[in-house]
Amino acid sequence: MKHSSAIVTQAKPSDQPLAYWNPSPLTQRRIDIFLNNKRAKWSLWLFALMLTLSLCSPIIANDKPLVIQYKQSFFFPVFNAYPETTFGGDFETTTDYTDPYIIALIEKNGWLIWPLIPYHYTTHIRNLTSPAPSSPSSSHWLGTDDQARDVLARTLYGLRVSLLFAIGLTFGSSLIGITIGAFQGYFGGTIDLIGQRFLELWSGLPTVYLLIIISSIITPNTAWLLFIMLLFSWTRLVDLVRAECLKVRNLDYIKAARALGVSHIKIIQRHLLPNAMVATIAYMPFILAGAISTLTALDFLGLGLPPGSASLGELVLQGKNNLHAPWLGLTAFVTLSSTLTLMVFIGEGARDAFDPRLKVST
Amino acid sequence: MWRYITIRLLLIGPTLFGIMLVNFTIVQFAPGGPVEQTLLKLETSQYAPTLEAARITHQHPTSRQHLPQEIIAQITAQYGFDKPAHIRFWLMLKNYVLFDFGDSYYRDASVLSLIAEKLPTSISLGLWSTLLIYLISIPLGIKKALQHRSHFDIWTSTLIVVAYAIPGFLFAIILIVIFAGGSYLDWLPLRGLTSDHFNTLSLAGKIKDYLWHLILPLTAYTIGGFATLTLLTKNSFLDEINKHYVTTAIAKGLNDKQVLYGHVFRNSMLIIIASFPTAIVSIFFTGSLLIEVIFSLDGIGLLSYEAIINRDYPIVFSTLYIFTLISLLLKLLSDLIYHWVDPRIHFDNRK
Amino acid sequence: MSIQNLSIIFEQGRRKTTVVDDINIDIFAGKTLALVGESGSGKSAIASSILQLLPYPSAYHPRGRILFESLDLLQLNKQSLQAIRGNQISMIFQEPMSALNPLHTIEQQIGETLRIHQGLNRQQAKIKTLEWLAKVGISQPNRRLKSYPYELSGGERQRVMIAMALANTPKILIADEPTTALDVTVQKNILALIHSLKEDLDMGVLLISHDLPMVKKYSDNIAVIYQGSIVEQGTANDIFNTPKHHYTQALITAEPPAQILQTTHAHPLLTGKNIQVRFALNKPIFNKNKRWFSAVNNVNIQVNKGETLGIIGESGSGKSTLAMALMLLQKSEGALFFDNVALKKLTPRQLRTYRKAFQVVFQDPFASLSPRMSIHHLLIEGLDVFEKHLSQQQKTLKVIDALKETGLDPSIRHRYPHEFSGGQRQRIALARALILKPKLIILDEPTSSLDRIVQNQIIQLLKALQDKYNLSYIFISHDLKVIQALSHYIIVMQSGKIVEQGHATQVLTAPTAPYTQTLIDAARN
Amino acid sequence: QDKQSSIIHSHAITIHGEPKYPKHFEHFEYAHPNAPKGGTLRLAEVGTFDSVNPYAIKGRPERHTLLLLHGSLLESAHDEIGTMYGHIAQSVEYPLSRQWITFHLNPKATFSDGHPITAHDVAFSFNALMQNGSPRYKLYWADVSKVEVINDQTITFYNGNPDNTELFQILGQIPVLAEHYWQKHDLQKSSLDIPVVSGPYTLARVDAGRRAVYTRIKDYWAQNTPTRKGMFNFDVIDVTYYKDNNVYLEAFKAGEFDLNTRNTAKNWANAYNIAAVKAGKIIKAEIPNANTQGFTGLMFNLRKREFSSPALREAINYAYDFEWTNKNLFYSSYTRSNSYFANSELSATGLPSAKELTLLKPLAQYIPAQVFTQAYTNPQTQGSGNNRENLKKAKEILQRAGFNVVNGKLINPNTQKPVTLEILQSSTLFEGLINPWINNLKKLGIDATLRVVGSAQYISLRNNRDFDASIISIAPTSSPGNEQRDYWGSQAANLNNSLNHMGISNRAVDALIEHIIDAPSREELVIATRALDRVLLHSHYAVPFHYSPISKVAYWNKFNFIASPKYDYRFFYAPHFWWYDDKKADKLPR
Ligand SMILES: Nc1ncnc2c1ncn2[C@@H]1O[C@H](COP(=O)(O)OP(=O)(O)OP(=O)(O)O)[C@@H](O)[C@H]1O
Ligand SMILES: Nc1ncnc2c1ncn2[C@@H]1O[C@H](COP(=O)(O)OP(=O)(O)OP(=O)(O)O)[C@@H](O)[C@H]1O
Ligand SMILES: [Mg+2]
Ligand SMILES: [Mg+2]
Repeated sequence: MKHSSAIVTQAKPSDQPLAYWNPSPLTQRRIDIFLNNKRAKWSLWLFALMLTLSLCSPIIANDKPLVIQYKQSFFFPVFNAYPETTFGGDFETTTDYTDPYIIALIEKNGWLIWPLIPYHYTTHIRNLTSPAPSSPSSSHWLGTDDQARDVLARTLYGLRVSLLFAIGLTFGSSLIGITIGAFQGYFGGTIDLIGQRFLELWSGLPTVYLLIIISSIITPNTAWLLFIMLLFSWTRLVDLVRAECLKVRNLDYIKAARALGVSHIKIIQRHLLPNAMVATIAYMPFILAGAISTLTALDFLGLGLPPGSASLGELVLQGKNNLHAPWLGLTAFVTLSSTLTLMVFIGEGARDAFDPRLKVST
Repeated sequence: MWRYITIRLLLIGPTLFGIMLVNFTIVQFAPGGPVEQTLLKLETSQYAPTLEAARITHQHPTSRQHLPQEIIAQITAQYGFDKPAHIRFWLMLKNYVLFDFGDSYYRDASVLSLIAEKLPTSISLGLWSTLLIYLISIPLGIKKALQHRSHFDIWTSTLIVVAYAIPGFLFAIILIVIFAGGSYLDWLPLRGLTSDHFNTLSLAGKIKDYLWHLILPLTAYTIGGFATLTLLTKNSFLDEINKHYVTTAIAKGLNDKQVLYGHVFRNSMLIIIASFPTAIVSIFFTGSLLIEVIFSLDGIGLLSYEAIINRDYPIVFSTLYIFTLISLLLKLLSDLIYHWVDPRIHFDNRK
Repeated sequence: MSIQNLSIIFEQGRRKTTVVDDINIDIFAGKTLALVGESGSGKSAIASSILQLLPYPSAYHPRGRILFESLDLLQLNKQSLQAIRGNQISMIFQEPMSALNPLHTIEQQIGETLRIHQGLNRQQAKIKTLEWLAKVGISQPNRRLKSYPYELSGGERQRVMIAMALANTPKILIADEPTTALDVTVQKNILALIHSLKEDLDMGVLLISHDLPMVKKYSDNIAVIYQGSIVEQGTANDIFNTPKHHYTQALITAEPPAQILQTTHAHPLLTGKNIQVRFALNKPIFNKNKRWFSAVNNVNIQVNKGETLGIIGESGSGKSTLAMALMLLQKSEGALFFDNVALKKLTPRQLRTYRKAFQVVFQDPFASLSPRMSIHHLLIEGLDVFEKHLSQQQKTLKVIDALKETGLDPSIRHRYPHEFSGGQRQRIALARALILKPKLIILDEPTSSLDRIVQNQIIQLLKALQDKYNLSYIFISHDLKVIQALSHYIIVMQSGKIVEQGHATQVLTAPTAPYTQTLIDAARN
Repeated sequence: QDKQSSIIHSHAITIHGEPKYPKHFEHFEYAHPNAPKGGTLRLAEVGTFDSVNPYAIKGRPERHTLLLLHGSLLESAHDEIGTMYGHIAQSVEYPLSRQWITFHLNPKATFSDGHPITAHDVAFSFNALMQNGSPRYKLYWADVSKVEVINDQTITFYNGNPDNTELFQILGQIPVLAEHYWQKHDLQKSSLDIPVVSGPYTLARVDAGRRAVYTRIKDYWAQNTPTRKGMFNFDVIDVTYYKDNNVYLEAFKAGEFDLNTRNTAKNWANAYNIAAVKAGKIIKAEIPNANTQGFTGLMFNLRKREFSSPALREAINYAYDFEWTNKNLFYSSYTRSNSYFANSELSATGLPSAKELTLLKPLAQYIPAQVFTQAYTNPQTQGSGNNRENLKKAKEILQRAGFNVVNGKLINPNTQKPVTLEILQSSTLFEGLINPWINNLKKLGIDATLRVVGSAQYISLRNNRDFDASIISIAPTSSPGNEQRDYWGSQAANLNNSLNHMGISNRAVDALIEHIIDAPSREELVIATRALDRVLLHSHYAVPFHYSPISKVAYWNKFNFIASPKYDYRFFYAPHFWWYDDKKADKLPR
């Protein structure tokens, strides 16, 4: 036997279970491929940055100061509500820090630190120089919308809602869609026959009416909308995954896996689904974008988020209603398209990383 | 296969029935039916003739009073809502099976004639855009797969994705403002699919006029449509392109085109076929509400949107019935195409 | 053609492997150059690089030239290459099973080369195709025209591949293990065909093979490759008579142990009664009265505990189909008993627990390995199912052991299947079956792509396991020597039927059926 | 008694007083008697149409059908209130008791196909509309007890309810249908057939949903009658439909049509910075009008206990910063309504006059005391967005009424629960106005939200009185009458589909409404209406919004007109009295 024991010992170290995460060489290879793709890498970082920024929007854009020092004590209005009377104002209700009167009161006896963008997405700017929507300026980098609110703050918050909604919807619906598609495609026969009919029935459901009915019972919020949309959006991937599985299930390596006694679930998981990745990864960013525009469409029907909420879709609508204020539509478009482009590039990187036969010189 | 087709055809009935039943049931719970819609219409009198007159002869009292109960009852009866739901459902189903779809609630025109009236617009948009999208996306996707991660690949990806992100209706309006409005260039028509003097034109003139009108709506309608299909094509080609049989094909001395379209295409097409029935149905059915609204087109998209919003149930249910039927058949067809494209595919139980 | 200073490097992620290092060989018109050497030594890689078929840019040539009619193929542009490929130089791939386009019919695949290079129309191409199918010995060529590759047996596919390569009567033929899936008689015919073409048309042949007697008989020159370098080159006679390099010497002397095994009359392990497999013949969807083709026809079969049942027979006689039926991977009629359990009566779940006890090695190892899983994952999968109690580390050690046993370097186990040579894949498939220590293994041509040295090593391994664990094998092979070395009992198949069966000694030394006789005669010469 | 039965024979009917134009007047003042006929007026609408039968309940009729195609017995003038002049009926006869009315038709009157218009046609029209027309007609003419055709030119309607002082006017509005045509066609059906008509135009072309072209009837019988002289001057009126407001505006700017009456404050300020306007090719006209504005405001559902407190409602008004909103969102183009009958003599100003007091005094116990002591004004701010002073006032009002803030929430003393206010809307139209208001309400401790639902659901919620508050408009009327019962009357409060959405149930209001209905003269009517206005305002039933006192009209400069009628009711109707000016038109492109 040619292979010396040296090779074996050489192979050993990577097999030692280590305390910290030690990716298998295959995973390592995938990560390498991904990171070697500069575009994918940068897209991932940028996307992560975007996500973090939008998740932190309450401390980046808020109409409440981060810290107040007033009469020797500290206050954190972003996290706590203080009645105006705390600072010598008139009302026992939560302080409105946009009121110059209050600011003057506080500054007389202390100081305050504002977030980078001193507006919340609901803040109505009082001292506009021209009627809303007013154009971008040094105090409103992206201008204001047609209700005199800061577009940058709204974009940030809108991005948060849109991204969370979209990511939730994308992963949720992909998970369900892929599972169901894979089961139908793999098992075929009655499961496929019945499953497909069920799918037809399901996609025939009157989504709009259901939404109308539900929104007449409850006031929809993001979680609700996410749940409801999840009910209907998973069907998109089923047919693609099913087709792929119908094809792959006849191949020899599936037979081989069955000969090994691997359970159906595992076969689907390990042998079938990686092939369905093609469809999924190509579609993911668009399901995501679709989710964002679904939000818009719902707003359009009056079934979306409660009025006043910030979302990219709402910004697009405003853009349409205020053609003379191109910064509205443009902001929404730039945000949306850059998110999407990032997602597509990340997706391509991921696809490459999982492609066993990638032909790219690095 | 025969057996399978027969079963599938037989199952269309129950499926259709199920869909109709579920829809009918759900719609019963929707707040505000046609009766309320009619009351609303009478009340706001947006179209009520007398108020319209009163607007001119404004000085006069309009005698705006609430509607008495008898009139409401009469309206209720007019829509058949005095009958219990299950009877209405049976009546509906009985007629639908015979392809008798009745009249719209709000207009004295049969549902079929309404659909026929709107269909040309939808087909115009749907057909051309689908053709355009498929004819551009598939070759583009293939080319991108071949040149994976080249500069060409990167900038086309960016381009189609950015195009996808453009909100269609906003884009449509911007197109109109720039190319058809009074502010900048007034080059293209901003409404309809034909000119008013269309009928007087020669055939060539008609075609030209039609295409002339089609430019803007089609641009707005298709702009976002390339991304998914292109990337799907690209990815499925990337998956196939390195397989062993492709090497064999290359070894035979085929050129790139022959390899790609002759060999890889068929193998990677499955996933594209899978998305085809939806695409075809959307040619006729989905349309695009907002594009239709903006270019003042009367298509199926607008028809069904308005039907849903106004609770014009005959239209809602007949379009549902017709298009479900069509899409069920198309789905069967696409399953058969799977088998035709890849004879290894069958729909039996796992062996 | 002259290959000069050629090196080939493969890249996976960060790692670079030099697979072929600075080799020089020449192929002359009208002569056959045989390239022999260890499995995994880079033979196929050299062959592929001639037509620029390696997975560039993950593979590249740091240096070297391949001169063909004074053109350097490595520098040629695409168009010129396309004109040469398949026309002046054509290639028979090592793994015919997966080298054919799965969705094109045989007619399309062969016809295509004819159409593009000879400008034939469809009808002419069809006639030519039929001609070639007959020449490579495919029975009922008319019926096969419309068949898809998956409907053909391994040997049939290989012959289609050969027909495809020869159809344009190229100036140079690269034949990478062209006869591995063929029975001895067919093999002979094919080689004779190539030989006559070589003579008639002055064709140069690069023959890659492990079958040394064949090489001896059909080649003019021989190059021996070992670990990516040519260690010895010369005329066939020189090499066989006076091998210089120690590897050549080892290779030439290696022969499967020629012993005859005695049956022990042990208890039956697997019994198949009246097994029958039919395939629907007419494909068109809308044709009601189906015609059937019986691939396996009323076969009765029995394997005893601790014994090997060898199956030999004509290519296309239904051996693989029978194997699939025995594994319950192919719908069949008839009854199957394993350890007295009626397998067909089991529920799928029960059946799954039995799977550990009988394993299979597919004839086409490439297709049987999931392309997106690493070898490590593929091998460990069976352990995940049946050896749940083992820790991840223990499983890994088992994987490493199995790879070592089959002569593979365990450090390569994180590669994907397509990054191996044909012989390596065969051994991976084998390792996957062995790792579970089943009671019965069905081996469908498990050693066809292996050089004699490795082959022997595998045979020894199988025997050792049989002795140690009382394993049973069903061993399908065209290589009578290997069969002889392993089998206690042999059945001979032709056209889906068993034409002869009996103890190995009896069948091999005193065959009664005429088919067996011709087969054994052919093997002797 | 004698006076009651004496019969009036006149060329006009008024509700109160004398008609402005004498018996043989030549033409209306706003019409130019020698206006040249000819030219095309291109109009446009946003929306769609699928019918040219405006009488049926089904279908969406083309918006101009009724105006251009139908002739009525009497015709209103646009510069006075409540007066109608003889048109198809050249004169009327009725007793002062208003028990019946006889119309004498003009013998020259004909339909578009030349058939004379007879009393039989009128009777047919009445009956057909009552039976098969939109249910509105039934309500309209419900009080007619009998119709009698006296001869071809004479028809009498009997009034079954002499209290209904408006009936004659409404009867004058009967669109006259051609019996010979409609006997063959179904009045109940929406249709695109070109009908035989009694108006000045006929349809030349109908493209459902896209375009309707009207052409002037060349030998129109009423060409020179006083009610038509100098009017309806365009040969062709071409109406195009768009489906989107933006596109409509672009089309106007591109010269696709001539007259744009759909201008929002925003567009008015921003959309017309184009060459055509600067060059004077497009005229931007701001035309003041004297129409009563209807009432728009945030109406509370008084049936809910939470909102039964006037103090709370007043405080909510104090939290509304109209001045800021107007300046920052509405381009300062609106005027705040300080009345339910704003922009007219019907609105209450200052303290009540002596005559009003005679009506109000007896009802004093049902009336807020401020009615007698204060003139009503809405709270005002500097428009800086800081309405701290108003909010402090609101707080004071609330405290006086027993409301207290506990844990940052305003507690209602009646229910002991925090005050919440859900504003129900069917569109986001007023969102910009509501959101800052909600923010202000927070400072008072009121948890207000905006809820937008689809229109169908909106109607059912509102009609089931399942809402806190909603922004609702009440149609304007210059001559209030019995409809006021439906708006504010206590009987209507209990009816689900009445227009008394707020559920006002107040004896004083009821009594004042009766005064309005019974008012013998315009003067009395005005007094009673003002008194009602005061009571409604001071009860703080609703928070009044705003109105625009001008019509914003943009048109391509190729038309002439002498004056706009005083009472234009937001609806600027060029076909009536504009005419085409060839010379101006030549200067325009195309
Ligand atoms: N795509 C690849 N990436 C990395 N290594 C590869 C790749 N393809 C082949 N190899 C390695 O290159 C070496 C030579 O492979 P090659 O297929 O040429 O062997 P071979 O001589 O034909 O062997 P066999 O007789 O088993 O077919 C092998 O060790 C194999 O593992
Ligand atoms: N799916 C199928 N449809 C139709 N015919 C098939 C199918 N699979 C195999 N066959 C036919 O069945 C016969 C037996 O095939 P099988 O693969 O069992 O042969 P084999 O004995 O293994 O041959 P080889 O030695 O060449 O591998 C062949 O003639 C083949 O063409
Ligand atoms: Mg090889
Ligand atoms: Mg075989």
